[in-house]
Amino acid sequence: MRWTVRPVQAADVPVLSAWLPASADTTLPEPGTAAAWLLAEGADGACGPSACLRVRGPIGLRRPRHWYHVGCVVHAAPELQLFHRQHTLLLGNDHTGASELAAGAHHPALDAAAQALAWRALLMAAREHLQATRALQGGMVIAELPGLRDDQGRSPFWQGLGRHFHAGDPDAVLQRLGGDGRAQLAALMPRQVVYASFLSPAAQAAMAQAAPSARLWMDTLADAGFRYSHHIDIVDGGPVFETHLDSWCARR
Amino acid sequence: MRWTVRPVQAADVPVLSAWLPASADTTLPEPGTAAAWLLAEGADGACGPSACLRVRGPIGLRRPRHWYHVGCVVHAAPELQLFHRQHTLLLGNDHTGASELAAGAHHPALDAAAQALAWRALLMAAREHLQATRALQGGMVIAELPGLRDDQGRSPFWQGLGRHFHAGDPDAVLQRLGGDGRAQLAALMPRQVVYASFLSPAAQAAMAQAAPSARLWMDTLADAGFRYSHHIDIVDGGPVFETHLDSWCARR
Amino acid sequence: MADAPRYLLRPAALADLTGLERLAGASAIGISSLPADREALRERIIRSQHSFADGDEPDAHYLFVLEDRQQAGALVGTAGIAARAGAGDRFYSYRNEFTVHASPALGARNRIHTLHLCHDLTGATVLTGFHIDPAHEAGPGAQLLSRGRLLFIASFPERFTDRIVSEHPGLADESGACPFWDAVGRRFFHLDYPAAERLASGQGRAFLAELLPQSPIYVPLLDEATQWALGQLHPVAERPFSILLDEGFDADTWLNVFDGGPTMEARLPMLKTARRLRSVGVLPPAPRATRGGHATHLAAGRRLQHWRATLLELDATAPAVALRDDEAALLGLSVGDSLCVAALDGPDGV
Amino acid sequence: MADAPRYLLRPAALADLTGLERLAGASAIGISSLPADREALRERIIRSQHSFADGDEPDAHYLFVLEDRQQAGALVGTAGIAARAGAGDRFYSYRNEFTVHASPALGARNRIHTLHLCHDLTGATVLTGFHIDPAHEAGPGAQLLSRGRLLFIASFPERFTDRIVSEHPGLADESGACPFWDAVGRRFFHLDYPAAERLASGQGRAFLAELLPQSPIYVPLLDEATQWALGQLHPVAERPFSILLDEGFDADTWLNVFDGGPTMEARLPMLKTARRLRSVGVLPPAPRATRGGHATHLAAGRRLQHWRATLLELDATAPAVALRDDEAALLGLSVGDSLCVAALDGPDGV
Repeated sequence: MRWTVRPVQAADVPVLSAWLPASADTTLPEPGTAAAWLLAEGADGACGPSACLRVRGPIGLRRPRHWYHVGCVVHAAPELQLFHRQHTLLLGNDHTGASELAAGAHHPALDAAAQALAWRALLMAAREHLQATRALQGGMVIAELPGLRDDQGRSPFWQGLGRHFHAGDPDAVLQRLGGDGRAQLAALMPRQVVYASFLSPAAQAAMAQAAPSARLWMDTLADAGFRYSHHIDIVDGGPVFETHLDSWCARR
Repeated sequence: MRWTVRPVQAADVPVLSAWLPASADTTLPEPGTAAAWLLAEGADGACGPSACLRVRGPIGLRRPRHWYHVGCVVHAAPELQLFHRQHTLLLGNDHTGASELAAGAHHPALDAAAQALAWRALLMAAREHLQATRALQGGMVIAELPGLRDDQGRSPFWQGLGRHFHAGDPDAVLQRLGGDGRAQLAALMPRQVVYASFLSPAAQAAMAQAAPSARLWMDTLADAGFRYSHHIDIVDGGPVFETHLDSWCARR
Repeated sequence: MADAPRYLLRPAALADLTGLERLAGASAIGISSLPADREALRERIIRSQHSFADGDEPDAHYLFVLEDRQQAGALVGTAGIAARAGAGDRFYSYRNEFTVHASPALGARNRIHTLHLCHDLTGATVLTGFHIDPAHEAGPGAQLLSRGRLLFIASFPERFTDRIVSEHPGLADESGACPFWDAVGRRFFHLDYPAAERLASGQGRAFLAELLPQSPIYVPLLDEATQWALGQLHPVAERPFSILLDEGFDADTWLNVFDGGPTMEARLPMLKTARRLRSVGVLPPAPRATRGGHATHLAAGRRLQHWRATLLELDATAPAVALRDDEAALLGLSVGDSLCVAALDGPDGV
Repeated sequence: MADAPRYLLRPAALADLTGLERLAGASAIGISSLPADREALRERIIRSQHSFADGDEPDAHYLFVLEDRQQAGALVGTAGIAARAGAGDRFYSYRNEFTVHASPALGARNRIHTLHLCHDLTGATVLTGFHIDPAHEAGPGAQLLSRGRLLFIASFPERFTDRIVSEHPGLADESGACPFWDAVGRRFFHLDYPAAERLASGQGRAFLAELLPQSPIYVPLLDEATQWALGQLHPVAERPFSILLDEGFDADTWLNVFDGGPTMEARLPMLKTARRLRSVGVLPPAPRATRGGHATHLAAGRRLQHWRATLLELDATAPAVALRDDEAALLGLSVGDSLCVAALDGPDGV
């Protein structure tokens, strides 16, 4: 199956809204800006709108964006034969100024093979857009992947960390406040380095793990040279992938 | 000019020692281990040993290695039209377990064009070694580049940060204690996040800047897909470049 | 017979507006200074009147004025008490902290000084805005103005906390430039110190402090002049500072986050005025000999309504005291009422 | 005539080795417990003798023993004083710290409790290793053993600091398992608590604490049982803890980094024994009536050589006191010497 990619238009929004999570941004980017909202549909009208992807210009410049940086600390005492590696989490705004590939979503009926091709087509189109607007974009491109959830839709990472600092439902906050909700949640989270070993085993295991539903998108990103940036989402612990825009554009 | 690359042998050490800094490690790696010490010399005996490069297997596992992670923090108050991005430094052991390309050095008479080719040949040979010993290596490969120095050989980064926490000469410490010297210096450095804006302008400017003498080696690494990892050396602020070993091996 | 009491400390009233305006205009720059504009002062007085009437508000703030009875009751000083630091929001300070970094192999042991942004003093009772006419600064009026607040707090402890703090202005020059602000706050705000002060009084201090770095400030990274300025007192505040030091306040632990001035702290029961506080009965007028056992005392009635404090020469141990009619009238007391008194020290106190 | 003094507190001597060994064997587990092995105890005694002879060593450690004179001078308790916490190295504690995290948009204000690894108490004087035979725990012997150290410190202030701290064991079960250690230290050491204690007594506590995380520990991330155990006292230490609480020690600020037990702190001049301390002259034997004005006092001579302390019934205000011959002999005093005394409280003290 072949795909064509074009900007989302006002008429597409009702269709797309049905696939997107309730908290997703459904405004159309203004033309000529760094932002774009791209839609893949079957070539020659083979099938209708099937997957979409948002491109955002430099992020976090008006409203700060937060991630945890996942670091490593070693406690060593050769006298004790002690050598202990620990992961640490530090809240910060490290990806500020990067461009972003965000909120990919697809038609629920799309099968895996078609999805993989659609993601690839969208990613190529996103790269073209970034290249065409290079002067407006950041040096890095990131993509946040949704984190693990359990059967009830709860995030083990949030259960192990965020919940101890905000008793409310983070998804409700994001739905109500959008991007600002994440910043408000960040204001309640630990400000100093947190040792991951203080988290529950389930939360530690969920760090930087993408949801199975995002696997195809993650593979597409990895094929294009995106790599885990050692940053994770503050709510569900999903990994942030990154690449250097210019290296990506230089790839055949 | 064409180069051949072979392991350093005992007979080469006196020649190489003349180019290497006094604190450099000149022991020969044991065969069959993750480590290697590679030497480039002119093919067909055109010229003698001209440049060398060390490969180290997973680092920091017996003696912790330290770097500063360079992060970003945003202080924003829309009510004040305040949006302020700052770099931060956090001491850690983030690259623990990576393999390392270390202590490249070349014959002082080698011209730039020949150097560039020699580095390229050494880097290809290092990749072959890493591939051949893949099971013994880490997932990432890093290369630390020497940082900026002034005319007197002093590091502006150390003058702006380290000096306030250890009055002695760090180069003398490294010369005396080798790799352990860096760990001893790390024990005296700030343990919490440091805002880079508290450093002198010269120190801030030197963060992640490689010495001009390392420019060709840095370009060679960048051509091979290595990128700045947002970590710097604790003494001279030189950048740490990194790549994923498997991605690198997959490149043509 | 002794002279009539010269100084009277009492709650501010709207009639004091002009006098307060004059004092505010003459007052030094500083984070705790009185607002110089008439409307803001009027609001302060009204808020104080509400606080006296109902001390339960989290932002209760009591404003006192000092009258000179020898100048027909002219206002010569003012000072306040905020019942809760931060008034229901966070109250930020820097805490001095010292950590040892050591490397045995290098023979190095360095004691590293850091400033740690903290909320330690949130909710404590704060002594605020001490201003006195320079002509009265060295005399007993300043003692009454400063320590009279401690007498008030100790008399109505249910309205305050056991922990008392007091901020004092840090170093700043005539133009309002402040070395500590320039070295710390300015890196995060790009505002000069007077502009930051205006912001703090408008938006609230917690709002501003929230934008300060959350990690400790490493003092060795500050320039020498700033290191020297840490915890240094602005010369204009020497008198109120030394009175509180004498009371038993500690000045070494906390700094003001904006100007680096010393923030003093104490437990009320440990303070001189609180320890010396006793209750005595009011007797009918009778001669009070001024012999050896007498000392200058802070004295005030025990009723919140019409609270008044002054300085009286009293016997240091007697369980009851004969007040002259003018003294009783000044304090609004009658025979049979009781009086809170606390002795000042001899030479310094009078 | 009153009975002869029952308890005597004095420096430990090598002849006490067997008695100390018996006390150490019976003592509770805890970071400050006495070593149970004879050689280590002998070293402690010798170090203490050096410290009494020359108090300038950074690791000066004074070891005292309590004799029951009614049991022919049997050893029934021991306690010590370390002149400088950390003995020249860092002394680590966790400080309780509270920070407010707020989001106005979410209507959230959370007071977050963190434990902050610090060197705050480095160099302070430490009350160490209090152990008493359970049969004597409730009586005046425990008072003499605990407060006698404060009398000693107050008598020889040049050997100590103004700041006094005292560590008390945290919760641990019979097998030595410690919930705080399991939740914190164990994550970094992979050792059980008794093994960590052995290491700490061998390698030094600073060595071990150096391996603890440098960033604050967020208490909300600890399991509930551990949160509850923070700063909780091991039941065996209730008596020495409550004596020091009564003295005026604060127990809310610092925790032991290994077992989470409360580390108490105070300024010497604020403590009951130091405030009540006075010097009285020794008079020749004469009847001492036990009338209303009398109270039980800690009493000791003023000379470091042959320092002895006991409990005496004395007049609470008299400038001099008639000692019986047996009392004078017990304390090693003669007529004309002076005596440091400090009153205990009535019912609790006797």
